[in-house]
This record gives sequence, C-alpha cells and structure tokens, in this order.
Amino acid sequence: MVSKIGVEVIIMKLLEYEAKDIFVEYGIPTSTGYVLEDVDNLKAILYKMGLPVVLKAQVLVGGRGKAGGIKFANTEEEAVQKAQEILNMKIKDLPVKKLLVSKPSQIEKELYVGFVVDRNKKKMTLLASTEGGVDIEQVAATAPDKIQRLDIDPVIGIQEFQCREVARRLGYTGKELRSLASIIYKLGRIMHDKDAELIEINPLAVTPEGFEALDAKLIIDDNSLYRQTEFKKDVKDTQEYTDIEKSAMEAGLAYVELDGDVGIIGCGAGLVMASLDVVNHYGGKPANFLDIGGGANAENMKKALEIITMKEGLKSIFINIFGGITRCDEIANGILEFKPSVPVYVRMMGTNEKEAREILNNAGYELYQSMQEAAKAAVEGA
Amino acid sequence: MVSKIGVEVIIMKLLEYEAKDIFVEYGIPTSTGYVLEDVDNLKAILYKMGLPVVLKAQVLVGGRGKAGGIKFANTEEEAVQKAQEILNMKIKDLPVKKLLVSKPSQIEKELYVGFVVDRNKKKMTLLASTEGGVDIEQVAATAPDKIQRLDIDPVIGIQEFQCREVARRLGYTGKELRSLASIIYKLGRIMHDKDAELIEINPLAVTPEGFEALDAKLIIDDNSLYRQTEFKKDVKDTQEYTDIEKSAMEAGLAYVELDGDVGIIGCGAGLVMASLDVVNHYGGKPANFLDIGGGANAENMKKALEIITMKEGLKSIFINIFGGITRCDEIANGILEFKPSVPVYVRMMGTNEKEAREILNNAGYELYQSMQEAAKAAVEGA
Amino acid sequence: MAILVNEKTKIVVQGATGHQGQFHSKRMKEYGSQIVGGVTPGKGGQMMGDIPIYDTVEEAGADASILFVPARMMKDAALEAISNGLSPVVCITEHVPVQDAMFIMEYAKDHGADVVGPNTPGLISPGKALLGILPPHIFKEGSVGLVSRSGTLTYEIIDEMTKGDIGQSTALGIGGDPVIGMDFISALERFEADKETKAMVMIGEIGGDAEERAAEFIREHVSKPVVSYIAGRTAPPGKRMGHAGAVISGSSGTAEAKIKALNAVDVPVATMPHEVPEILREML
Amino acid sequence: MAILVNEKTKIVVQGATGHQGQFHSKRMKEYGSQIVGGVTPGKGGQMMGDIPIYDTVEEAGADASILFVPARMMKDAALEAISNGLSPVVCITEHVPVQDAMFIMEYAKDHGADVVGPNTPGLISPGKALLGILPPHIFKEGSVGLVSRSGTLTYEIIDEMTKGDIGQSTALGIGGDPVIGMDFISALERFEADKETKAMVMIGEIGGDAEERAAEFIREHVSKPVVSYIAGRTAPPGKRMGHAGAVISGSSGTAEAKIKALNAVDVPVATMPHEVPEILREML
Repeated sequence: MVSKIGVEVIIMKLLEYEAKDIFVEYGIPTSTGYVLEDVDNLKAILYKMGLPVVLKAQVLVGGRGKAGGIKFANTEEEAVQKAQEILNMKIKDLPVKKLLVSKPSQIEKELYVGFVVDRNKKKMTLLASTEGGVDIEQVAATAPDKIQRLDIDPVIGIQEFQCREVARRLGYTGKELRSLASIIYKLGRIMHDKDAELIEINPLAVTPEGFEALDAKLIIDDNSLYRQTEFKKDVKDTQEYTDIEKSAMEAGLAYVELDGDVGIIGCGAGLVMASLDVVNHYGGKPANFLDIGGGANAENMKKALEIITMKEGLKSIFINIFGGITRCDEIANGILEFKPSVPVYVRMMGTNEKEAREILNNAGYELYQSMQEAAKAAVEGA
Repeated sequence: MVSKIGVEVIIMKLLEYEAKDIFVEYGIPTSTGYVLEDVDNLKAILYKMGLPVVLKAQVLVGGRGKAGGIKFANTEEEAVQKAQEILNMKIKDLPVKKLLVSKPSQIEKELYVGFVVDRNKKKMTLLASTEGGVDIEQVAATAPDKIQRLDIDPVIGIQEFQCREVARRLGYTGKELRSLASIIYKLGRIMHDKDAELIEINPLAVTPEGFEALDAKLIIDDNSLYRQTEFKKDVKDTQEYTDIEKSAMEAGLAYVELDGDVGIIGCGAGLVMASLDVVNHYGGKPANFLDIGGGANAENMKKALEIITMKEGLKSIFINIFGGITRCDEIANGILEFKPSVPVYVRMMGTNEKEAREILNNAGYELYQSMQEAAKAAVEGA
Repeated sequence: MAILVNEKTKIVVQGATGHQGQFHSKRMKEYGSQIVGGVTPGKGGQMMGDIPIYDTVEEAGADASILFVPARMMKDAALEAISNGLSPVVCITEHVPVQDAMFIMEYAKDHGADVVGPNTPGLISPGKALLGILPPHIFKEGSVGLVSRSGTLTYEIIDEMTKGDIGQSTALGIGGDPVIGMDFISALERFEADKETKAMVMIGEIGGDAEERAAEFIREHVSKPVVSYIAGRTAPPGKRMGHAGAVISGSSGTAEAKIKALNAVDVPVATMPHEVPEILREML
Repeated sequence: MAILVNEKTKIVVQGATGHQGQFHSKRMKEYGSQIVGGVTPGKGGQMMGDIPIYDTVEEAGADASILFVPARMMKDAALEAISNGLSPVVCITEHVPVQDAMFIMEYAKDHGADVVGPNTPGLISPGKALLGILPPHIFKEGSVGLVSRSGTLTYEIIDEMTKGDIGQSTALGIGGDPVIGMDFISALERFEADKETKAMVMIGEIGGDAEERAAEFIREHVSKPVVSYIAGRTAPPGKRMGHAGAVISGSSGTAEAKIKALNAVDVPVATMPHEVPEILREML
C-alpha cells in the first residue's frame, strides 16, 4: 500500500544501486559501479573501470536476468551495444531507465542472506543459506535444512554474537566467520535503522578477496515515511507504477491494475476483494481493484471514478458500498460529480442508504441492494 | 576513576555551560548566555544582552553559591566589578577560570529533575521533585514523599508515557504536564545517549514563559570514552584536579590527595583503603591514596614514587604489596629506580616475595611481612 | 459471556479528543460501553460531553483501552496502556510502522496483555459493549463468534447473518496489517472456551498463512462448528490488495491454499459472502 | 559442595587468546578447573596448548563462562554466554561502561543467569575449581565462605585465614564497580544454603549501601556466623577510592554506617584485616 503525504509518495522498493549505496554506508563489502541513463558517458567510464564489465538493468521487478537485463561485455563496442539494448528494453512492461555498470566478480560460491518480517512470530527474522543465487523460497521448498533462521527480539534488537552463531552454523569459521557475521549484523542494523520490511543480498558472493554483495534488495516500510524521510520521492519520479497507479497514489486511493474490463470500486479492502471474486464468479473480468477506504467522502468517490475511467477497454463499472462509517448519501453525491462513458452499477447498503437511493434514482442510476445482483448486472453490462 | 588513553584523559564532570550546550542540542529549555575567561568583552556582551545579569562561576565543585560564585548585577559597572571578583576567586582551592553571563529568570517555583545510576536496582532511575533548588539528598531525608522515582528498564529504555506519568504525579496537568514530560524524556535520552552516570537540572525553574533549566550537572561514565569521544579532553585543560592528581592520571594510576604526611602506595583499591585505615589506627595521617593496580610492573612503581613525592610535607612512605598476579620482584625493582628523600617502609607478600626481599635488602630497604608492622613503622618514621 | 469485552468492561479511549476519537467515544458510550474516560496528553482536566479527559491512562482506572492516536504515537500510547495492565488494547489506527507493531506485540507478550490490531475496526459483544468502530446497528446478540481480517466485508456478512436471525456473541476484527496482536487462533481459542458461543465464522483473505495455521488449530482444539469465507480468490500475485498484509508472495498466501487447508479440517468455505449464513444455519 | 562452581563445572574462557586470557586459562586448568575450551571469534579451530579455541560459545558445551574480553566487547560476549544458558558468567574485565553492565544484568535476570562482576577477581572453590584470577596457592579447602568487593584485600585476609588453618568453601569477589551482578545478599544466601559452609566472611568497602542491605538480609535469613571487614573507614567523602563504586556521596556510603548496620545484626566487624581469622576462630 502507498501512503500519501502532500504530493509526495513513498516508494517502498529501492533499485539495486540505491540499496547498494546504503550497504556501502554501513560498510558491507559491495559490488558497486556507475549508474547511467544513456550510453553517452559509457566510454569514459570504461576507460576508468577497465574491461570486462557487467551491465545490469535497474528495475524493480524480479526476473531481470531471465529477461536479458544482465549482460557481460568484453570490449568497448560490445559494452556500448549491449548497454543500449538494455536501455531500450521493457521488463514486465516497465521500461528500463537506468543501468548499473560494474566489474564482474570472480565468484567461487554464492550465499543468500536476508531479513524478513515474520508475521507469525511478529519478529524480524534472518534467513541465511549457503545456497544463494536462486530464489530463497525455492531453497526453502527443496532443501529447508540449508537455511539458517534467527528471530530477532524486537525489544532487545539484533546482537553481534547471534550473527556469529549463524555464520558458524552455515559452516564458516575463523576470519570468514567474522566477516560473514559482520555483514549479517550490518544488514540487520539497516533493517532496523531504515524501517525495512525486507532486505536481501542474493547472491552474497565468495570471491578470492572475501565476501561481496552482488545484488541488493531493500523494501522500506511505507508507514515509516515520517521518520525515514530520505526515502521520500515524488511519485512522478518512480519506475514501479503505471500512470493510472500513480494517479491513484496521488489521490491517496488503494489501486491495483488488472487485466479485465469491469471496473470495481468499493470501500474496504476485504469488500473490494470479495467484489472481484463475485464478478469473476459470474464470468466477468475485473479491470482493477480500487478501495476508497472506510469513511470516504464525495471527493474520494469522484476521484475514484476519474481514475478508473483512465483504463483502456473499460466496459462497465461496479460500485460496492457498505455504509458503516461511510455515509451512502455522501458517496452518491460523489458519483454524480463525474459521469463515465460506460454504464455504472451501484450497490449501496447501510448508513443513509435511503437518501442515497433518492439522490441516485433522481439522476437515473439504478441501485442494487445485494452484491450478487449488482455484480451480475455489471458483468452482463460489460 | 580516570581512564587513560594515550595522553588524553576523560574528564567526567562537565561544567554548567558545557552541560547546557547539550541540553540545548536536545531541545530542553535552558537558561544560557555567554562564557568569559576575562572581563574584556563583558561590556559588549552586556550591550547585547541588556541588564540585569547573573554571573556564575564555572567550577566543578559544589557549594558555588555559598562561596560567592554566583552574583547579580544591575549596572554595567557592577557587572564588570563582580565578574572580576568571581574570576579572581578560588572555590574549594580551585581557581575560577570561566564565567557564565546569563539573563536572570523570573522564578515562580523551583523543581528538581535528575537521573542517577541505582546500584541496587541496576537501572538508571529518575528522581523528580517539586522541591528543587536544594540538595535532593536533603529532600530525600526530610520529605521523601516529595520525590517521584522511576526506574528505567535497561533493555527497553525510557518511554515518553513514563515521563508523562511522573509529571502527573508531581501534580502537573495539561500543557505544563506535556512540557515537563518532554524535558524529563530528553534528559533520559541524554543520560542514555551520552553514557552519563548522573544528569541533573537543579533547579528546573517555573517561569512565566514555562520551564527553564537554570543549572545543569552532567557526569559522563569515563568507561564509555571510546564511544563518547566528544568528551575526551587533555587532562592539562581541566579544572577539576590538582597538579599531582593530573600527573597520576597521565600515568594511569588511581590517586586521591589527602591531608596527612604518610604517603601510601598499594596494589588494589581495597588493600590501599585498608592501608589508610591501619595507618590511621596507629595515629598516622595518610597523605594520599595511590593504587598501582593488580599486575603492576616496575615502571608503574617508579611512577608511583615520583608522583607521591610531589606532595609537600611528605614525611614517610608506606608501600603495601600483596603479590597475587603482581610479582613482588618486579615491584622491588621499580622501588630501586626512584629514591625518595623520605624513609620508605615496604611490606611485601606473595608471588616472588623471596626474590624481592633479596633485591630490597641488598639496596638497604627493610622489608616487613605484616601490614600492621609496616604501617606502624611508617607512622613512627613520619 | 462473550469474549474479551462485556458490559462490565471499563474502557478508556486514548486519542479521545481527535476527530475520530470524539465521534467513536460518543458512539461507543451510546451503545452502552462503559467508557470511563478519554486520554489526550495535555488535555487532562477537560470534559468531552460527559466523558472526563485525562493526561495519562493510569488516572482513568480502566480495564481495557481503545486507541485512536496518530500512527506515529501508537507505540508510546500502546505501551502506556499495556504497562498499566490494561487488556485488551485495541489499536484502530492504520499505517503503524511494522517495527513499532513488533515492539508493541513483544512488550504485550511480556506483560500478558491482548492487543487487537493495529488497523482493525475493533470488536463488539452485541448488546453488551462496543470497543471499536463497527456499525453497531447491524449486529444482534446471539451465539455465533466471528473473527475477521477485514472490516466492511465483515459488516456485509454480519448484515446477512442478522437479517437471517443469526446473532453474534462477539465479533472481532483482527486487522489487516502483516503484524497484528490477536490472531485467528487466539480468537478461536476463546470462542471455543466461551459457553455462549455455539459456532464460529472466520473471515480470511489472501496473504500470509494465518488461515492455514488456524486450520491446524481447529483440527486439534476446536469442537464447535466453524464456517469460513476467504476474500481474494481471484487476486493476482505480488500486489497488495488494499491491506498491507493482503499480498500473495510467490506461491504462498493464495486463497486456494487457505481454502484447501480449511476444507481438510472440515471447515466449509463459502464461495460468496451471502452464503455464510446459509451454511451456518445448516450447521447450527 | 561449595557454591557456584565445583570440580564438575565445565568452563569456557571467552577472550581466551588475549594476554590475560592465555595466562589465566592455563592457570585455571592447572588448578584443576574443567576448562573445556576458549572462545575468540575468528580464531576457532586453533589449539591453545591442550585447550581448543572456538568461534562461539555454543560450540564449547560449557556450563559456566569466564570473560577476559576487552571492556567494549563485554556486553556482546556476556549476552552470548547468557543466551547460551551458561551460569555463572564471570566478567573479570574492568572499565565496562555502566550502561552495558545494566543491560547485561537485566538480560541475565530475564534468563535466570548469575553474573559475577564486572571488575572482579572471580571466584574459587578451593580444591575444586578456580574461576578467576585469584592466586590459588593461598587458599585452602574448608568451611568458611567468603564474599568481597575487593581483590588484593581478600588475598590479604585469605592468607591470614589459611595460615591460621581456617579453610574456605568458596571465595567470591563480587567486583568493585557500581553495577555488578551477584551481590553480598545472593552470595550469603547460597552460603547459608550450602551444607559445607559453616561461617561466612563479608569484606565490604565504602560506597553504596550493599553492606547495609546485606545486614538486613542477615537479620532475616542467615543463621550461620558472619564476620565482616569494611575498608575505607578513614576515606574522605566525594573521592573515588580506586574502585568506581568506592565513593562516599554526601552522608551515604560511609564505613561508619555500614559497621553500625552490621553490628546491629550481631555481625562483628574487624578493625584490621588480620583480626578477621581471630574473630572467626572464636565464632566457629
């Protein structure tokens, strides 16, 4: 979810190079390099760095390697050509806007180290494995004994000795144990200091020079924005979202883009998800998830309609409101403020339902009382 | 005790204005002003500040007020004259080197707020009282119910709500409760962040503009020097110690200056204290306490003799060594390296006692086996 | 009976003088909840209607607390309630940083307090007490215990239940955040122990494995009938569906897995919300 | 019997490879203590004589720990020992920051571990085990338990005892810092419970009120004879007499007050160290 504070929006996921900057700040040995937005300066950089180089698309979606977003180059010409190729790519529909140029490392082995928030234990938990370079969930599924876990007491915080214990359980000893423990400890400090939800080094390479973070993943808890101001960004400057998603963020609405043609607006995440399910049940394909939240007003409703109609190929709209704290008449007034070009099917119940009915009926909208009926009508109207 | 790291020595107690600088950094409302070492710029300062002013000697010993170290001035002439008076003063034998010029506050009431290390609870403990401006121990003795206490869990740390609870128990409510709670919280943060052993605002004045810290006491834990580097000072730049004490600090020896004429050197604080007591028991007056510590070497012993003989009026020296880890022969060699002008009475027992005896007998020293005998001889020889 | 809160529970409202706090304090009191006071540091001594405002929780003499404080003040306010021995401590506020939530939960565990939320509509024991922002008029006193990760979806289902004359012992929203206090298991455990409760409804959604773990618990410890509904059957992976906790990560957290786990322990899962009371009626 | 440590106690030495650690590991082992290993992170796998060195405490399989680590590493190392269930954890190192000491003690309390020190010479159960830096040759197996805030002063008194043929069950230095783990009371409590111990010696000094509180405890809970010595009768107020904890603050912490409190519960206090065995002999 995205929090809105003025026009600034927290972008939770950091790009590889952004996360690596924080690793460097904390003294974690990290493979860094230069970040480019075009190939203009690449030759000068190659002159400084030498060859070969590795070129990595800076994107926020996974599967970058498989999509061809990581390339090696041995000559200047190859580097320029491949850099241009990457900068021209789209990975999972998102254009690549930045590129990280690094020196390839001499990899002897790849480890995995990361911290996650464990919902069940209500603690931040370290996961570490000697099986790095692959998805940790895959390791968890196929070789769970290869993963070392450590729960961090939220009141006491991570302690250095715990990191040494983990490093030892991974099979390390002596100097390597100290280096690895230090990396784990620093990673845990970042997790805490920066209010991260997830931090990951995958792979953490073993090289002849020691450990080195080859990739970096860092997701900041958006609810911590007020104290993690360094991560505030204007939503316009981000890569992670589509234009409609960005507009929704700016309006403070929870929006998820989907493939179908029935637009869905509701109040409360659970009810909107259920609306999606019901539309699907009747053979419809939801175009989106849009939650105006509990206690929404007319303005929120109007904005929601504006945003939802930005979607191409939209054929009908299903509005599902259960008025608990939300007042139905307020929402009805919002609906009247924006007239979409596709039919709108409204289901409203609860607080001030009667007033809402009158408002909408006068404006020519039909009101449904049950979720199923309204969903069915929206599917048929699409 | 004083730690020595290179030639730098931690000076644990901060002067009023130094502590106030930290208060200001943390946002505690504080009565500040200008610090002077002579009266040259006083007129210019008065021009900026206006009159009247209060002039306060910056010294590390208590009882400054009673000693005349705090004076009010209503005119420029008065200010210059009184400032000069204060800068010419000695308070408890220490010359006043700095003066704080502040605006007098309109005091409606005086509170006390401070944190101490509670040895028994093994926690930092807040003491707060509406009876400020006097010694808190006096309040504790005469009106213990006027003191609110709060123990801080060392693992969890101080929480803001606890400070509000204390402020309420002191009888405050509304806005004043919030201000007072905030001051208490910030004070607790300083205690923790700066590794303080003691922090005190006495008095914390209630003025028409709100609370204001009129005085400030802050003692830093010398053992935290390695991480509290801002408090490192060269021992030469401090006011708190006599020349002999400073020399002892520089040599890394625990030294306390006393009034008598029998110099006392021993290994281990408890044994040196006992040596003092025994000398007293036989009618002698110890000139000092000097602990060369466990595992001392010849060089430590030589330094100890050099330092102890700096004391004027010294008449004899009692050296009391129980060799556990300390090797008696090592100490004996140290004794030979410096020849004081007063008689030396040595008692040695334990590890390598025989070798030590030989070394010292050859050099003409007499060796005692019991502490009492040696002490008695040193008293008689004084 | 009912669980967690009843007509005798003395309730303090932390953050009572804010917009939300004022509105809901009045509403809870009107419903019959014993609101003994509000807390807003700095506003102690005022009266908000007939509700006295205090600076600190310890003055109010309450058993339980509900919090409407801003997210950034939640940790301190919740610790205050817990430190004063209150339970349950119901955190309505959304957007509480997850590290603060973890700290609160660990502290609560050490002090033996129940925390509900954060990001929860709270709870209601119909006819006895409302300790939340749920619309009380849709509830009806009865013998079905309900626990849910969702707010409005709960109202939807409650409304259908009440219209079908199926009343509730207690209905509890556990909150939509990844790290929350009471979870399905702790609620089911109490409903199982509560004599008044004859059956339970568990409303889940995608994300995490709370429903799977609840299914395990039901197998071992629950003798009363349980009906479930899981929202997000058709949600795509990798997207947060409104709630911070409602996200399918890789293959984990899908509705499918949850439904399978529940069916495996003989818990029927309704396909659509309005089917819940129908299934319940068959089982009661 | 003896308290805290005996011939069966498996001991790990943290900070074993440093100058002090090496010297005392060897010395303790020679005395007969069961030293099962040393710990120095980064040096695991080495041998120090016949003592194996590990990277972590959990590898050593010990019951108790003694720490020679630098002061700035004490907190982490002590937490490691405590977290691994070791007890007692004997912190020899001096100059440990008081905030670190407080953290260690709170953590130890939560984990039920006994911490001795910091800034302590450790302890010895003569004839059984040495877990400290005390000079073992001056001790003699016997039935007097000794607890002390001071190192060399203890040796002084032990030496007189041994020469007077009064042996010791266990002798324990609790450390000269203001914040320490085990104190007089916890030591006296164990000596009282230990069948082998027939009498106790308590060596105090100026500063704090540990002796006064011990006197209270003796009145209520100690049936065996106790003899005391208090160092610093003639120390001036406001000065730290070598130990960080040995300071008279205003009117509190004086030797006079301590002696008075002890005499009030029929504990004789020797005027000079050599009188301790004389008084003991009368009482045994």
